[in-house]
Amino acid sequence: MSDTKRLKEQILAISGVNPRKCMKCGKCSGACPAYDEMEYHPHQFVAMVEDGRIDQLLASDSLWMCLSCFACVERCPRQVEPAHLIEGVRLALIRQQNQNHLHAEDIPPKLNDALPQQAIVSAYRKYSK
Amino acid sequence: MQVNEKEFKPLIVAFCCNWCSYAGADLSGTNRLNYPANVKIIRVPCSCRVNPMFVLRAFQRGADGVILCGCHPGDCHYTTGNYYTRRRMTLLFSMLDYLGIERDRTRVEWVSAAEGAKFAATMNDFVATVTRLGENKRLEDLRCKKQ
Amino acid sequence: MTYSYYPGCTLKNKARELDDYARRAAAKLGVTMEELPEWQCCGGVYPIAKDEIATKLSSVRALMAARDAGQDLLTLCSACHHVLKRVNHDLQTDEAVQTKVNNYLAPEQPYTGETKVIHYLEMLRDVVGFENLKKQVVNPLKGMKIAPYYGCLLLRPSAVLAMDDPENPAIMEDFIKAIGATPVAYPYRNECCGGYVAMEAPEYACKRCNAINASAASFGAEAIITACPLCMYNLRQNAADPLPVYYFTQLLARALGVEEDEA
Amino acid sequence: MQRIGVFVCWCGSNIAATVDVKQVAETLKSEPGVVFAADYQYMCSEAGQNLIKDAIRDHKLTGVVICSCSPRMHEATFRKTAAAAGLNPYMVEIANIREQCSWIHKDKAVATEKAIILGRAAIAKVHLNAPLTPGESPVTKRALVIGGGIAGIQTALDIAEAGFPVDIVEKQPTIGGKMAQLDKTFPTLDCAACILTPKMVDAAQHENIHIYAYSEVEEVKGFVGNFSVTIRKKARMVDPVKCTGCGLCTEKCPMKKVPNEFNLGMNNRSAIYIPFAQAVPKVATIDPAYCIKMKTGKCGLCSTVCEAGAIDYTQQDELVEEQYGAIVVATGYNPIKLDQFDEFAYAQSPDVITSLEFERLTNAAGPTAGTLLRPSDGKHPHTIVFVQCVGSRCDGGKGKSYCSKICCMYTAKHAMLTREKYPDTDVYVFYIDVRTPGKNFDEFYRRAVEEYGVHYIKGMVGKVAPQADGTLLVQGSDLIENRQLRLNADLVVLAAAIEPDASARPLATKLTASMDTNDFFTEAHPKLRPVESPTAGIFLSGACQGPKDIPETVSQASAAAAKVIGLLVKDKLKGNPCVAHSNEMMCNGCSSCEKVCPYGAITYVDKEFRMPDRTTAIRRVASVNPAVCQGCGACTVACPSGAMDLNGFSNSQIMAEVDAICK
Repeated sequence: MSDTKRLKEQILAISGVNPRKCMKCGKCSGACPAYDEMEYHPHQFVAMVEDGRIDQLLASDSLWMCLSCFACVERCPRQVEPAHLIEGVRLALIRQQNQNHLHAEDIPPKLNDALPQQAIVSAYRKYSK
Repeated sequence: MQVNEKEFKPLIVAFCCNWCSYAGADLSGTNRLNYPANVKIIRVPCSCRVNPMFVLRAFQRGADGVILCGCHPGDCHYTTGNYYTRRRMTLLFSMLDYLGIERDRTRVEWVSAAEGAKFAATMNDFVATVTRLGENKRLEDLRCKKQ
Repeated sequence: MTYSYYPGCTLKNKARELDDYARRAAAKLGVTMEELPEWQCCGGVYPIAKDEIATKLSSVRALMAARDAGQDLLTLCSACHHVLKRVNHDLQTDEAVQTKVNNYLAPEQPYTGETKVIHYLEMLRDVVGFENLKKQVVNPLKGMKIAPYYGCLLLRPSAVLAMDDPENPAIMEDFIKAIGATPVAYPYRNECCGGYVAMEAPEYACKRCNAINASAASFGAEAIITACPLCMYNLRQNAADPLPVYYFTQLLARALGVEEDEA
Repeated sequence: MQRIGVFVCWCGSNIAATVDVKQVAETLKSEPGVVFAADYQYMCSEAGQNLIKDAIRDHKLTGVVICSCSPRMHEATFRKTAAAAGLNPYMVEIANIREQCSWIHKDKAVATEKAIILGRAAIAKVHLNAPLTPGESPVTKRALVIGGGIAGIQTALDIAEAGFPVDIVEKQPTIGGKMAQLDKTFPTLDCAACILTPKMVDAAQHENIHIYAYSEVEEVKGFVGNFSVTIRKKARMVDPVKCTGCGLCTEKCPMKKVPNEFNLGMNNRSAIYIPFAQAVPKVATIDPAYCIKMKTGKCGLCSTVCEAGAIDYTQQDELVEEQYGAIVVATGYNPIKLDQFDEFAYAQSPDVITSLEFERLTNAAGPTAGTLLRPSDGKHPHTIVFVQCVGSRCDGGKGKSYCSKICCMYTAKHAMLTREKYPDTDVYVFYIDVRTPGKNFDEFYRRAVEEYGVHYIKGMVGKVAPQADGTLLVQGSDLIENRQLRLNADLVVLAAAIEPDASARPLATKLTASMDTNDFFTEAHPKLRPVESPTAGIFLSGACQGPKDIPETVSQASAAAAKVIGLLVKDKLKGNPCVAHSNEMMCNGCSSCEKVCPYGAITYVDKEFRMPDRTTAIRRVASVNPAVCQGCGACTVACPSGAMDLNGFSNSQIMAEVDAICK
């Protein structure tokens, strides 16, 4: 099996998403609050994973822009759950060696007095393994 | 005789009512939805036509599982037939259970004429369940057994 | 009514008032909150990956403790509620998760999602009742125009969270009415505040919060209420010209006349 | 011993590709009683049927087994073939080796083995078949049409024109249905009222048509040719004979704050009302939920002003029973409720409306007298966004999995008409796919784009956010431009999915007509019998069978009428001979069978029997009326003494099949 194929299967297994259910209506990207921050938008994640163009996604900052707010999951008419797929791509990267997006040593300078613990915990959970 | 689970292919007799389930079975064929060949369908006008005798006969002659399919409750072509089926079979199956024919070897399922996918899924599931149980020997009439 | 209560990390620290007011209001309403003896952090975000088990265990421990106490599990922080409710749902519906979790924790009695997870707002609506709450209000917040802010975690995915209509919720609005104030309808009440990007990319969170804050203000809101410490932080720190933001429990305590009890 | 012929069909490659038909024929030839076996490419073709006929004659066959497609497909064909060769048609059995064998299995060896077993089961059954002769029953030469929309009206008119009496049962106070609410119709843009209302009048005036308006079907008994239907005429509190439809009562009624359902609640009507000016019958109806007199006993103003003396506050629902030979279902559709889709803010802003509401807003008889005005402030909207597929093509529980079919075209119509009447308006249509398969349909859509400048945007709207300034911020995907589009609109129109009317499900139960999982009525065959229900004597007209536009609805309505006429011209119907019968020698008169019979086909008679000791005795025994029995077989299982059996599906026949399968 090629690396791309293996990666794709890994992402589909982690996320539990079947991208073939997508009917390419774009409602996810129409709903997405992070749209402007992204190079690749939710509907493109679905199409590109199905297409095997995963390297482009892994190299893009778009990965870190999804807020996991589940607006796309809620509104998708085909129950594709794009946010789950994006998380799958993220994890496919983070779980590789030395691919943590956030490192423990990066955190202290980002802190301020008002920042709730929750922000640190969840950012660390989202960006690192 | 040791039954090898991988090779064992249970014999399933399926009674299907003419109006809903038989049509559902036809639809799963039209849609090319696969289910194992060891399912053999007998057409009856209504699920309530199935006499407990037929079920017993099937087990006696070596069937490993028997399934009845009818219209959904409330949708019976003959208005009330499937309600009789439900009650009769509940009774029969618990008696069979008492005789040692496991509950999972018998089933009543409602499949409408539009549910080709459900028919195939039901048969796949039922065959898998009966396969796990292995060969049925409880009621088998050894005189009927192939030598 | 007695609940097992899961406060979560932030409520013991930066969001102490969310917790404080909730406890005092509950006491006034005759609801007992028994904090779970040994709770652990829920992780802040729900582990979406199908194969993640370890990250769900702390939630399961809390859920199991409530089950063993024979109580429903009360939550307050939106994030904790989201995580606990979804992990519980996994335990109810996903056989693979069930098996793995129970193999790992090996409890005396396997856990399969028996605990009911209930948010403080749901408790007010479904157990206390907003009509009843209204009767117990001593300081109605008359004339105060409040914008409810739900954020994303309380409502979505609605199939699991099942708190309210995910696109047109009413629970906070009804709460605001019950404490005598006027709810302000605005379209961004269920839009994300930016959540955990607050630390990594505050300028990005700013955009989200500005949109929310400006929308609420344009409809005449004088204040925003939330149930989430992170939303609170974002809306206060990352919005230009921010409206005052309160935890809903603070206004509840104020209306019930227990806000100033403790100095 | 029977002399059985076995005929194995290839069905082109449908069967032959996965079943070794030669081997099946060869193997079955050695079964006991089989004297002839053959295979042929298309058994149902004329040549195939001749093969069967010749074999019956040449080999003196007494039974025939056809291994082919489903008996639901060609059982009737092959029975006719047998009859033509002088064999009783009920000596034919089908082994279903296509739908239930070749189409579901891939392995040729497996499929061939199964085909042989299915063939054996059919042979085993035929051994025990007996010639049957169907009884005859008379046909009541009158039809019932349920639903008085364009489908029901067209069906009724066609049947009436052929000379048969028809009754229309309509639950609303007037016939006309959804089409009466529409403004213009695509793709010709002729006015709906102009083409519908003459038909409504034709129906009302036709000597063969009787309209039961404001009525519902209560109970259905009987069977094809002989239905007995109870109709509930709901109390209007107005005598329809006396009422002249002058409308004075509706003007004088002091209760004027009743949401007007004809205008979808966008304006109010009075408690006594006539739905619209062209209503048929044009008779007032009192709405008891709002009528002051009905609620408090005081008022009675309508009664005072009615010169015809038609008002009767004591009127009660009335039940009438009528006999019919055929029933046509024409219950139509409704747009779905949009509770599950409030990302489009339908519940949050009055300026987010459905397409049907838009239809009323542009209709000269609507709440704004045909001027397009925003519901919130009565101002002219300058930017209008149409959203397609709201609830259609939606997986999971929220919406409908199917395409609602009519939305693409009516949205193009709305967009075009808006641009024509208000050229200063910007019109945007968010679409997933534009589906225009119909005569002149795509041309129509292209005109909307090319001539009228409607902006079509490929993508779906994700959120509609009502703004403080009264506009609606529409945020959606523009997939072609790969951007997220944000538009400030004054009006948003949602193309809500359509679903069968809620009355269809309980009606299907009363008719024992089957429905699909979406509550659309199922047709007897999706291609070849599209206007008949699988239940004999029940016919389908219009959107109750699936989403349809007006031209399709009218075609299907006329097709259903043709089928009904074909039935009603017959004087007698051949019944189903596969009915129950009781062996009087075994019957002990216990009444078990009588109790389970859903048709009341079983009665008890006292009969004189010669006993073994040569005395005679009177015994009470069951007797089946073959004209009433439908052949379900419930009685055969209920019978404790085994006296009751079913022709064509006898105990011994089914057991023989079981034995053959389990061999």
